[in-house]
Amino acid sequence: MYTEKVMDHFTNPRNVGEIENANGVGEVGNAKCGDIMRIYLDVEGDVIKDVKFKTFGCGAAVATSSMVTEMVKGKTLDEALEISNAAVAEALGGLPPAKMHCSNLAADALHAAIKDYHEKQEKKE
Amino acid sequence: MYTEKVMDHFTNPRNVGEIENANGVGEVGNAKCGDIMRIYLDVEGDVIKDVKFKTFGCGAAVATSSMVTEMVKGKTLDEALEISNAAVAEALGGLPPAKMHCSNLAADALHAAIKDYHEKQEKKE
Amino acid sequence: MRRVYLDHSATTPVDPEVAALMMTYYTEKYGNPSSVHSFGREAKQALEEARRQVAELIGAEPSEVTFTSGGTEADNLAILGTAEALSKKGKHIITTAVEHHAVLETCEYLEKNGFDLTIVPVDEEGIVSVESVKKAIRPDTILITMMHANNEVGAIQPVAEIGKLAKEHGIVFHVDAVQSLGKIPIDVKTMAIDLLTISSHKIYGPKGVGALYIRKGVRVAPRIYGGGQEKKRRSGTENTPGIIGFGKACELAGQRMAEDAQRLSKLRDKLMNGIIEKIDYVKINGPLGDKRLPNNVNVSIQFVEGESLLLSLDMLGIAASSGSACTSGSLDPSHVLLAMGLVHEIAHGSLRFTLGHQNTEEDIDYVLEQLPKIVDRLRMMSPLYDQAVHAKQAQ
Amino acid sequence: MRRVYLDHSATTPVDPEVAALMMTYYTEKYGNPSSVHSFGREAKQALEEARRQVAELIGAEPSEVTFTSGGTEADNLAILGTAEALSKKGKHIITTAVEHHAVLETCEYLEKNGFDLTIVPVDEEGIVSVESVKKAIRPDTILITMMHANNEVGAIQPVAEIGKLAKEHGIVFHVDAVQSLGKIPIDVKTMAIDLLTISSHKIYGPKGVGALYIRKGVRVAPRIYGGGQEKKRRSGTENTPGIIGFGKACELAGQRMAEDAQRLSKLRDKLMNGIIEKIDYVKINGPLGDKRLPNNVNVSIQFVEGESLLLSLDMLGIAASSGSACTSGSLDPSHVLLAMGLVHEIAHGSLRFTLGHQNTEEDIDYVLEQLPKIVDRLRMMSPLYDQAVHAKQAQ
Ligand SMILES: Cc1ncc(COP(=O)(O)O)c(C=O)c1O
Ligand SMILES: Cc1ncc(COP(=O)(O)O)c(C=O)c1O
Repeated sequence: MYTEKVMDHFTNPRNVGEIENANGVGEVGNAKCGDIMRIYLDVEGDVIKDVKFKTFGCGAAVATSSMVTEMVKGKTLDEALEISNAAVAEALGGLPPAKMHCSNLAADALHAAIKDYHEKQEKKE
Repeated sequence: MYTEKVMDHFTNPRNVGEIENANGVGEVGNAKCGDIMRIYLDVEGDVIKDVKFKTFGCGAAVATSSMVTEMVKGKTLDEALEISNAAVAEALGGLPPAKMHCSNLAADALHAAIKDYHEKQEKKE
Repeated sequence: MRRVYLDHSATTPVDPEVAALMMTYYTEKYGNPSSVHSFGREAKQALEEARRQVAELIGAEPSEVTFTSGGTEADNLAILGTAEALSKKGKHIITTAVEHHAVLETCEYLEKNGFDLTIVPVDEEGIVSVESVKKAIRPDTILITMMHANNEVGAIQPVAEIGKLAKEHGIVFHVDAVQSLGKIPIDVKTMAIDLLTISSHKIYGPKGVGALYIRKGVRVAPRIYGGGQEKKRRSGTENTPGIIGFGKACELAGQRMAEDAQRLSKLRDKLMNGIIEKIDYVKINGPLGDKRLPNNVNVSIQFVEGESLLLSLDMLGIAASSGSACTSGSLDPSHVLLAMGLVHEIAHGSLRFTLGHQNTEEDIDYVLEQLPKIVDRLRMMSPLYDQAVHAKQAQ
Repeated sequence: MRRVYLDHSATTPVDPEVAALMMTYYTEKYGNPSSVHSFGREAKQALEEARRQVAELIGAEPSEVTFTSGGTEADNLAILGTAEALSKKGKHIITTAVEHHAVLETCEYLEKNGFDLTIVPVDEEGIVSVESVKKAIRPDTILITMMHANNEVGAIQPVAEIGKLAKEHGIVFHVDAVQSLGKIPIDVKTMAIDLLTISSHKIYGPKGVGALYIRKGVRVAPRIYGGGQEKKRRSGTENTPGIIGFGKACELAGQRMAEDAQRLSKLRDKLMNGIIEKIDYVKINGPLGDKRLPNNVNVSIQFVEGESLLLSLDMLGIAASSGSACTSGSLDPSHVLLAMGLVHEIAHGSLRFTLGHQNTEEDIDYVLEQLPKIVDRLRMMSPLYDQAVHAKQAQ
């Protein structure tokens, strides 16, 4: 069903947890449909210094969350915005067709977190 | 499918053959439906002295033919007329349901032979 | 690694005795039972012996047993065959909200094709009330189709009472007994059942075999046409090795049922109680005690999702199943759990353990040792758990 | 006693290699392929490997293969599934006079339910002409359903030509290849076949398994509703051990086909020629040479009846079959022989020998030694033989 890479990220997820005083937080999904992903960002300047996640969901949901955090750490916000759900799935060696739609939302959560960061910055200004 | 008795009569049929100058011959069935039974009688006075048969047909057809000849040898014509197809089947320990109708005609052939005997006698008189 | 199979309601291993018997019919006694020769006759004889064994387990006559390719086909034959045979009499069918897809989808197909369907609800334990079935009956009702015991939560339905009701109203009564066969007693006569679906691979027989009991005199139109096997009710060369295996499995089930039920219900309760004790925020789904199949445990574990639980258990060698939508690739979780009133988020976190003949006390201990750790780990990852804990602390 | 099995078109023994593989999936790798855990995954993987093996033997893509419980169910799915999917487009179906009951009875069921049926005749060898199919085509024809090779007389039909015709007219083309699979090459692409029925138990695989090839893009409504297995085309827990056995049998068949065909056609011809030589008043039914399946012998032996022949052969350990009505409990003999123009009395006396992988030259010698004695004995009993001999002497 899942690739080895998915299973690796599910079993040993990278960057699980919260960032206290995160300056960007994004959440997508809802418990009703079985997936919630929340991503915390620590942005300095234009660069993602640290990133963590918490996810309620299936194997694919956990693995994509973990993968996206690995992909963006150290990247600029603009680079991060270019990461799509499909790219995350690809980085994992692919996902089962049924999972491509319902559980492959990690990039969306990332983008939501970046959006949240920008909004917070605007408010500060 | 068939009882041991049926198989015995099929394998070692009694009284196969013709009687030259038989004074009663009966035939039932036709090749189209897959069964023909012909019974030859040698009647002396009122008694069936000898009986033989020839049959084209399935296992049940051969076995019932053989059985009926055994049942009537030495019997009076009146006794022979009392033998039914069902009685022949019973004497064989039963027949498969599908065969009860289509191949269980030996008593009919016997009765036809007795009828033939009577007709021939009438003609003589 | 230890491998603990706790998914017997999905399928069971074939009993070694059954498998050995089948082998003979695959490689030596391989005749087609329709053949006249001795290869055919020996197959035919074994086929009829299997029919007798199956009939005996459900209190039927052998001639009332029609073999099919499984429970799903038998359900289809019962429902669509009755609909075709009786459509002139009426076009209303009654079923329940917790049926297997083999019944629900088939009823819904009929609904799309001019039949009326009433889906009777269940209570929070997953049990149908006789009263609600009674209320659903109309003058044009031709069929009540429902299960004996539920595959997800093990709820045992009051089929004998509903059978009586159906009989009084002259309505054909079909029971899907795929999950109850061999686990609790079934008697088609005293339960007033007209049609009964059973399946081999849930009782240590082979996959791809099942049967429909058709009470003498009840008309069911065939669904598969051809050589006229099974008294024209189901054409196709008979799967003799499979059927013979099913027959043997029924015989063994009859012998083992009482002892297995007693032993497994103890293990079941140990597992349920152990989970409640060791993990907080859990909910047992389905009834307790005698109203529940002796081998079924179903529990919702809040704040975590079913597939994650399954994968984590699987990595430790434990095979279970879940009512999560994510395990089936659909969007909604188990229609059974929803029909029992569970909210989506709780239904998503449900786990089913179904015990079998080979399970031991040690298997249960192993699960009770591993499951809490898994739940802890997943809850650590879950954004919902924080919220709940914070909310509680705030109280 | 020597046992010589010559009824391989009725069914075959399961190859020992196939049976051994199946055993593993009955008792060890018994998971339900829909399950998430490792038991389920290993079953799923083997299932998909089997799909690949089956597809390869017929030149299809794995995704175009839908597993069923056998040839009969696949025929039903093809015909009734097409009828349901396309009934708005038209209601005319074409078939032939020599089809298996699984096709004929199914077509006749549709005829009783508002469809038009044209049954195309065959010539005296049992072969359908492309011309007669062409003539039968109407603007509302939705389906041509016919066999690749005949189960009784081994006649091979011009399916590629008819496939071309069907394609030109935009008509779905269904081919029943139950008897040809593994005996002569099949390529669904070059033969322009849309739907192809195959069955496992005719090619040394297990009974109770078959498949329908459904060309990508061709619509077939399901006949069994439920859990949505087989991409919703055929619900029901997959018979994984059976399917895996079928896959392996296909692989073996592909490897052995050329050699077996060559060897068996020699044995076939030896048997046919031997019978003609040793017994008078006989008639070979069906075509000769390449237009005939390599393993089929069908002969009418005048003045004797088929079942008597079969029983007598059986007592000597020889298993064959016949087109006699008496072997089936019906009144009319084989519809295939009648369609070829045989009169009833000759059709009643027909015998079919179908050779298989394990048959040897010695088996054929044994039949050629015993059969003439049996015929002599039965003819001695037959009132028809006298007449014929007398009539001849009188000439
Ligand atoms: C209650 C119930 N009905 C029907 C079925 C279908 O039976 P089968 O798997 O034999 O097709 C199942 C099993 O999946 C079941 O649990
Ligand atoms: C030509 C043909 N079609 C269909 C079938 C039916 O296949 P099955 O025996 O797998 O149901 C058979 C075999 O009996 C056959 O010979």
